[in-house]
Amino acid sequence: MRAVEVAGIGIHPFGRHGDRTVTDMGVTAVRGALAEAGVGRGGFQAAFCGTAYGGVATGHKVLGALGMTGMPIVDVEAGCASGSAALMLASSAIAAGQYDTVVVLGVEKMPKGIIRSSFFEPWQEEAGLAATPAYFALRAARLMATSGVTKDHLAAVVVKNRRQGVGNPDAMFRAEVTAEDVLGSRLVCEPLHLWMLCSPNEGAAAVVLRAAGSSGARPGAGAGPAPVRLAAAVLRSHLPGAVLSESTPLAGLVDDSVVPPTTLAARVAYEMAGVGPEDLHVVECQDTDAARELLSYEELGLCAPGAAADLLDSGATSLGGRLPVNPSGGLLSKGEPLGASALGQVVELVRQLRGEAGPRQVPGARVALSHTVGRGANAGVVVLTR
Amino acid sequence: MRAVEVAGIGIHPFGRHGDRTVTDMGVTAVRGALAEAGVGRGGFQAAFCGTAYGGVATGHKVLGALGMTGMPIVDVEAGCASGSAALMLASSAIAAGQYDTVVVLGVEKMPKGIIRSSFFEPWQEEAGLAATPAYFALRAARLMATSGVTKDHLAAVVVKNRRQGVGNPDAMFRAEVTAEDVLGSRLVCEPLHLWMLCSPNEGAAAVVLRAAGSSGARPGAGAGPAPVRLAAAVLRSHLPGAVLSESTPLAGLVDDSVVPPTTLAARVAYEMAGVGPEDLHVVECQDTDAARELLSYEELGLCAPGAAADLLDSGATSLGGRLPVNPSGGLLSKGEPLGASALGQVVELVRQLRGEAGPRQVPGARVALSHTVGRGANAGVVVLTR
Amino acid sequence: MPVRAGLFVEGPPPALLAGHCRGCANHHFPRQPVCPYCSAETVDEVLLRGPGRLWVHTAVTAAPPGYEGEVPYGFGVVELPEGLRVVGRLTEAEPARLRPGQPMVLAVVPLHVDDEGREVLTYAFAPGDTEPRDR
Amino acid sequence: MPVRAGLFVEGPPPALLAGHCRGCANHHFPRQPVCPYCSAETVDEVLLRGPGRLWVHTAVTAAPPGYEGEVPYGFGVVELPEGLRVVGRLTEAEPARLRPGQPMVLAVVPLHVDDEGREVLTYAFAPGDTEPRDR
Ligand SMILES: [Zn+2]
Ligand SMILES: [Zn+2]
Repeated sequence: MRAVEVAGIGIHPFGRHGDRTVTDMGVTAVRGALAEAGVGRGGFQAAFCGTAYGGVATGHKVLGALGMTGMPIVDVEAGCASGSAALMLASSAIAAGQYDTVVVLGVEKMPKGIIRSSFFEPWQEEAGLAATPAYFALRAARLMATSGVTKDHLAAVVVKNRRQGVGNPDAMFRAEVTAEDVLGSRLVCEPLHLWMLCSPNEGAAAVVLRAAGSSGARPGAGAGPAPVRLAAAVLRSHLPGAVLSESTPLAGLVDDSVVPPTTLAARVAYEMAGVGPEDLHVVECQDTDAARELLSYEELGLCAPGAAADLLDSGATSLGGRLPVNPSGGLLSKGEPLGASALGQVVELVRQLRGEAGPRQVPGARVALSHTVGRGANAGVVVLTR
Repeated sequence: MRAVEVAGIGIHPFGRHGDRTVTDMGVTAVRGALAEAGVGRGGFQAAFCGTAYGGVATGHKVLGALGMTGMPIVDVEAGCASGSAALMLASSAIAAGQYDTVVVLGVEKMPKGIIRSSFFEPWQEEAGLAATPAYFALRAARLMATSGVTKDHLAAVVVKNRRQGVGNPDAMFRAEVTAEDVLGSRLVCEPLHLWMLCSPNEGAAAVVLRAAGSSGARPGAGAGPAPVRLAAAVLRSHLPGAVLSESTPLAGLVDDSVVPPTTLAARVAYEMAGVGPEDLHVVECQDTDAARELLSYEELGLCAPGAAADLLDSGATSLGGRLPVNPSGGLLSKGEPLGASALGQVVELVRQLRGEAGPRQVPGARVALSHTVGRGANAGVVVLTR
Repeated sequence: MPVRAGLFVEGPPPALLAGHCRGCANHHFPRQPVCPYCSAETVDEVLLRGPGRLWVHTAVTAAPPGYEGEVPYGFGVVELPEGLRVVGRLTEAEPARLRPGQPMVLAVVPLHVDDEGREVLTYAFAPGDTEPRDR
Repeated sequence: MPVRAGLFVEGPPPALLAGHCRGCANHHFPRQPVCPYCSAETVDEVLLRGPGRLWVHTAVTAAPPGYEGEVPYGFGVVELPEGLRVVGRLTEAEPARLRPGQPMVLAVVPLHVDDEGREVLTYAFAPGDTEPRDR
């Protein structure tokens, strides 16, 4: 298998962008990534686009607006992990020799508030069971019941990520908040208050992947930034039986041993990349809500089961700590445009590995992990190295 | 690269199925394919699901209902070619050694009448430009203006396919029609009458793909039917400039030399499979409307440019002719459940290659081609051999 | 009328319509033709009447998409003696009045009145004083 | 008001707002920041006034999704002298009264009246007697 590298990254800021269409935002992100990679028209052989609500032919519209079509364009949906799924498909195909250079993009334009998901059947909506934040709240409550996590820890995750997001010009929220602010915001579903939940919003991100050593650069293009290696991009679905799984079943078994999809994906990603959680220097993980970040610490093996609160309390996962998590500010600062969020994480981590992350730079970062998980269930784990 | 074979096929009849959900139909198709392949739980390493309107996590719901999750499940959208896109991804991954056995499914449950497509922007709907059959009609009118195709030929395609569909128990319409019936049906958009257009409907189809020679069969399972080789599965998007392209632009160039996506895909598929159009024994092609089948003859190289009417008139493309096209009855008989239609073609062609097609069997069929094309634009061409 | 056919029987006493797999002996809900845990096709329909124990709970304070009933309402997971954890509405909307582990009984509650004047019903769990039987 | 801003100017005389690429010299419509044919970013806005020639045509007999105006209406593609084929409504709804190659002029036509009482307009092509200029 050939090694795969990230030759270029591009992003359209996450936020609220009025009349800018999904296509407009995707064009911005793809142009940025192509420019960095020195790749032009005819310089890539396939494109993969992650989107959950973009509609028919989302990737085609973006590439069509750029006059860059004719190759296979595949639009994939994997909920919050849509971008990871696109990345998995693209990197596998390059590793296998199917393509040399591939464009991967993620785009989304989501309405405000709780999203009406096509995931639920009409009767579930009618019965009040399509209450997405309530499922998050139940996971948070279980985490609190089975570990030392308290509501103060949930607030502390928000304070940490919002502080880190101040340094990210592509984030939607760039003001620090206090624990009092967080705990004083409206109660959505006990124990989750409004500011503990990320905002669905709008944005796009893109990367150009390339077989290491292949020359996809346009003649005359500059050398560009040092390439980052994509060491693993893994997607996994859920195993049956866990009632609070992101697959959102109506019932499950009295069985706490079901391995979550994040752990399934992480194990394979660590093996592919030849690293373990102890080798990581920086992580971007799914913080749809504050408890989800803490749960991710456990599921990714960043700490022992039940030790997420201790890891947070130690300061290790804050900027300046041993293993900063969500230096970009996370989804709590950036908001979550579903199809774009995973690639937004990858954009952040590539900047970190290149040493281009400015005020939020993790010094000497050489091994980075991106994690998304959501409806499906789908979990995506990506390992980047330099 | 490893050879890929179809180890099992399954289908849920195409039609109107009331309360049966997308999941119900997908389960029927997948169970059928798994049973034929002798593959059970844990016997496949990935799943690809094609759907255009199934919503979030369509493939996960089907496999979740079967208790078969945990592996990567990727939901892809490529309009009428969604199933071809899923097949391309699955077969490429097997050929590259990433997986040994993969489930590929396509499912759809579409409302009656003209589909409200998320493809169009609201202003296009408001201006009456989201008139899908009108675009088909313009293509038909151009074909008539540039070749010997007449309205009688359009009717003859319908008569042929409806006659062939009589023998297909999975088709929605199973009664013969006359040219007078077709020309007497309501005029939708000149020159297309209602019966010249396929009906969007509901259904599912699935295949199990396997690396040739690998043993994915469950211990104790019977030998099953003789495997069919998947010699090529290619997806291509459109090149810019053709105003009547399936990418449905608002404008194009005065340039009739733009190669259509079907031809782009077919060229690569023929090369991969090591065959040419003259080697084919049976074809299933996109007959969204009667003119689309004739256009496909040209774009796939089944005849010279401008010679589609002659090919039809010769009887070559009817059952009993030299190269029967749409022995299943085509979409004109089966209806078109977008995500399922390409895999429905593959199910038909595998039956043909196995000699299991009953009254619609093409004697001695050894090389078969499946073709879908639609919004995106996406064109899928699949070559099967035994 | 039930919000969905095949989900529960109204009773009294009410019961959930669940599946029991002869292959792996697990229960699932709602009842399906294939076991969602082991893929066996040998599934029997069984009635689960509870009582169970509260496993985890919260409350929904704002109407989610497509919901026309009252807010707030309780929301949680109850463990039934058959080894099943079931997601459902709770009749108690104040989380502080519930504690994990407490007995919960099955109830059928109104959601809203539909366009044809019919009361639409769903299953829910209510605090009870009957201890669940041991598994 | 126009059905979409940036699509056409009402005139008189009306005109389509198109893009002209300095890179490949092709025109495109609607105007975009990047050339959809060659990816160049050197696109100028130009006004295309026609007349053109009918390339292919039909008529829409039933209202498509989201359309609230009258049916039937003509629908077709007109070739403009700038080398562009443009999809649009035709003012003539009877296909037999039109023939490919005939001169067509640009028009602005009403679609419907919106919720605020404003007449919503779009571009369309009408049979004309002015021969298009040669390319
Ligand atoms: Zn079982
Ligand atoms: Zn150009």
